[in-house]
Amino acid sequence: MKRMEFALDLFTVFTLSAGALFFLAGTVGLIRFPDPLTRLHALTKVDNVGLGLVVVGLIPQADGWGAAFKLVVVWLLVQLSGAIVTQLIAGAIREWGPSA
Amino acid sequence: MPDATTSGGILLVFAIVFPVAGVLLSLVVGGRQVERIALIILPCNLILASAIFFDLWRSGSQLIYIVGGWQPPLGITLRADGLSAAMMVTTAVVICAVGVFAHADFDTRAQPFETRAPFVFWVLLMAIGCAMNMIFLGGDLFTLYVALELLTFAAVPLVCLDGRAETIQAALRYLLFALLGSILYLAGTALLYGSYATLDIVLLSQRLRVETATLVAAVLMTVGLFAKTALFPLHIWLPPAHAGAPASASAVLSAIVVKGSFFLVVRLWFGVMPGLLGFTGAQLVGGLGAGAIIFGSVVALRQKRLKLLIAYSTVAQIGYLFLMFPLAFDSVSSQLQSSGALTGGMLLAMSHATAKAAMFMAAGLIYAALGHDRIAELGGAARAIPMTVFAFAIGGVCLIGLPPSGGFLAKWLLLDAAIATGQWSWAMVLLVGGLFTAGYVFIVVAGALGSPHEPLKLRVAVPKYQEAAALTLALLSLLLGFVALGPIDVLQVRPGAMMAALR
Amino acid sequence: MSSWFFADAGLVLLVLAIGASTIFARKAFDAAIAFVVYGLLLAIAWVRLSAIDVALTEAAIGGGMTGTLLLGAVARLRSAEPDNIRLGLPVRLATGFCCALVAAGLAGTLLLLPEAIPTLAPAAMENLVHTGLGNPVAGVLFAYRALDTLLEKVVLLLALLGVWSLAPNNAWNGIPGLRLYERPNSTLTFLAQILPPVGIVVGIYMCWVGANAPGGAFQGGTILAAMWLLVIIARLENAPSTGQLWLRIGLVLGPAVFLAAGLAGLVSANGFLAYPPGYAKPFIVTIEFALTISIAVVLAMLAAGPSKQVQQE
Amino acid sequence: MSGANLFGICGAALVGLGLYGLITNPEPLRKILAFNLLGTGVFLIFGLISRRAAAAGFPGDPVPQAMVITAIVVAFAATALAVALVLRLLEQTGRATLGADNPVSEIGNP
Repeated sequence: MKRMEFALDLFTVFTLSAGALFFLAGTVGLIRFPDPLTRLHALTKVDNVGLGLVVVGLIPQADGWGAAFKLVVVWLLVQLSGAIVTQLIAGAIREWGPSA
Repeated sequence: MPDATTSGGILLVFAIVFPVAGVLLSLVVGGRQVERIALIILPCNLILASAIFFDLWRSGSQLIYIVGGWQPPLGITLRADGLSAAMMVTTAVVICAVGVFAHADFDTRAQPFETRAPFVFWVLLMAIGCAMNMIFLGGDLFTLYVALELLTFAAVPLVCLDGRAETIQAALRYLLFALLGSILYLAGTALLYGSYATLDIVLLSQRLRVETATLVAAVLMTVGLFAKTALFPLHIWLPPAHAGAPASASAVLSAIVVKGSFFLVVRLWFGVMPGLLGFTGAQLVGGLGAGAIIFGSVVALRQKRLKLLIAYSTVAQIGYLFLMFPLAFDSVSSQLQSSGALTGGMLLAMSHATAKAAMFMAAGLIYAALGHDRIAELGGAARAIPMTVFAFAIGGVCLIGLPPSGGFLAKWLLLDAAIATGQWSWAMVLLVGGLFTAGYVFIVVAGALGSPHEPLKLRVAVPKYQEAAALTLALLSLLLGFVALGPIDVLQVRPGAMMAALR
Repeated sequence: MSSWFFADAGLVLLVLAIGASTIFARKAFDAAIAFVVYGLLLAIAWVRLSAIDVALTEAAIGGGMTGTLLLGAVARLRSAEPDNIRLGLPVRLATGFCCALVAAGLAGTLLLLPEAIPTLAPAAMENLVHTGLGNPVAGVLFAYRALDTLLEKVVLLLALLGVWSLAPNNAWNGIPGLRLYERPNSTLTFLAQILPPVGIVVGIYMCWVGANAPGGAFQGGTILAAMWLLVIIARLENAPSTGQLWLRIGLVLGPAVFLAAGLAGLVSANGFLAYPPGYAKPFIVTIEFALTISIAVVLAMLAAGPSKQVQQE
Repeated sequence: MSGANLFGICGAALVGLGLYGLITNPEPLRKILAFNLLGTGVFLIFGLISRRAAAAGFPGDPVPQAMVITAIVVAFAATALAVALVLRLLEQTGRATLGADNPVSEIGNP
């Protein structure tokens, strides 16, 4: 039993670190990429994966199935809003140009 | 011994529930009925206030209501002492008179559908009644914060009810000052809670220690309340806001609303921390008051428009209210004494409320009748609308402080305190301020008594009931001096526990 | 000093930096964006202060709703003539010095608070059994200090009335002028079709768990308001005209139920805003549900602004 | 120094920042932003005070927390009203400024 817990903890540490790395990469992309569209690309692609890893890593630590379910819902909602907001921003850029 | 709900305590609950119910009902029932609802709620409010007043007078002890049965410090207590009862009655009277006066401008049944300004006006008038009752009765500093915000949100839209750009600017400026004031007040309550784990006024007064956090809290709260009361030099929002509003709204704003935050200053310093202000602090507050009197009066004398003159007069009269701080300071116990000076100050607040409301109403009528309010062209007004000009003059008499007005009695009490404590300089300020007031009232009244350059033609006939409302308030302020013969002792009814803490 | 201390210090520095940028940013738009970020960071700060209820409220209302409001205003203010009155450098320096003094004084005062820590936490926890609630914050809001909460609802209504009062005379009881897109935007329409069912469930859940866990009427109501605004902005539904009876009833429902329950206490319990022994929880949950609806309506209408056009009959 | 104290100091600093912005920034909308910053600073002071109860073995004092929730809602209402005023001013005058410090002489009567 102890072993199992240790393995799960290790798994969490690994996935959280990986997730954090993705977030870092996304942030760097947001700052360093040249134009709004590529920045958006970096931000959303990397954040979705990053948050996904964080959520997956936290599920073993969650307090029962309910909490795990909520974590997944959080991830799905962020995916949805990220996708939509990216679309909207990109649409605005196409309509009014990057400076708007 | 913890406080318990007293027999008349339920009246305090009704004084808050009634106007809240009126506001809620008005929103649902709709605009055309709102005036009727207000004309039921406002007199009920007056009856309740009078009932509380007479209960206090008869029993000589305060009314208490423990809300929800939760004793402070966890729960909230409503308390009515002499100060709150007297202020409640004054407020209720003025609001009722404004209710009568406002029918001409805000008749909700004039149109077959709900109209903007009347609907908003009547709901906000009830809300102001509610907020003021809460401020007078609230026994907990955070409840008082919510009450202050209630008052702000009820008052600001009244400023720009007619929707002109200047008034919207004035309202925005007023709102920003009021918000700054309440957030500073809130910061003070945070520090007090952190030091004593209670915000109940009586419990605080018993637990209070002189230490840094308490002093900082007191300063923050006081500065915040000064901004809301428009005490010099934080007065710049007041003249445009009060002068630009419709006459009925100006009357409420100038007579009632500024008294809300003023009352909290009094509660704070006389009720919660009478020993904290110290000699220098009291002199400083008095100095700001004196500054307000001089500045407000001088600027009022230079105004060309009647409503602006009255608004600047409010700035000056607010200054008077703060003169009671140095005069109530007892150098032996180094505490603020709740004695003659406090009674005088509160009486001044009450007579200013009635007189100023009457003067703004009269100014509104003059404007409606003549089509302008340029002071230089008021000639003939006294002949054309004598009752209106008479009401204005009586209000002025009260502001100047001639006998037998409430202003006279109040200034007498303040002068008495100044002589008793040997503070002659404040007596000088009182007298010089009175001369200034006489000056600007005289300019207006003399102008109105003069003969017109060309025959005066009234644009509209002034309704009798409006003149009656203004005149009633003016006469009340005149007769307020006679309270010396009777119920003035009520002002001395204090929470028992607080008195014990003072000794 | 634990590692948490350094994490907190980092968070505080970030909050201060973003906060400063809302003040010093050149463009109002940047400042408003910074403010939204600031609100979210602040929510994390509240979690670190073990105040989950406040964190939720701050994220939903402080960051989200206020941010939306300010961003919307900034977008419309772009057409405004720039304002060139700037205070001179000496004045700004002097003001900055005074403000720094105030901040330093306040910080010093906080550090010098008495060692003995007075608190009402034990009393609040002990009495919680009488309310049947599990969340002490809900206990404070709806039992011990219910009067504050009731009055604060009236404050919200008055603010809405104030906003409405800024409508032109002929547009009274018209439709709020919330109009971000000239024509329906397919992406947004998609979101407005799929998100609200989820949001409504989450909002009601928030309100429901509020009795025993962090959450409650404010947080739930804000989510519902956001869903409604989304539907309006995506132009799936028009904003309602402000004179509609169902809207007005929705506005006052919460405060009215609260007031009625308070008055019922005069008869069925030992006073105004007291709940009958043993029945406190059903009373409070009923009040919370009614309040959630009213808060949702008020917040959405506050964000939608005064009415702009007269309703077509 | 505990972590809670850090947030208290942060609150005090935010009060200073907000005050500065409120006084020096001429644009009303920026003043409203500054007021919100000032408000959150004061709320954080409540947070510190609530958190101090941790010494007595509680996660936090719920009373200041409830007060902050009430105050956040009130601050939002204030922001909404202020923003509505600014936008109305913009509609009427094409600009959103508070004008000179003493615009009273132009104020007429309704």
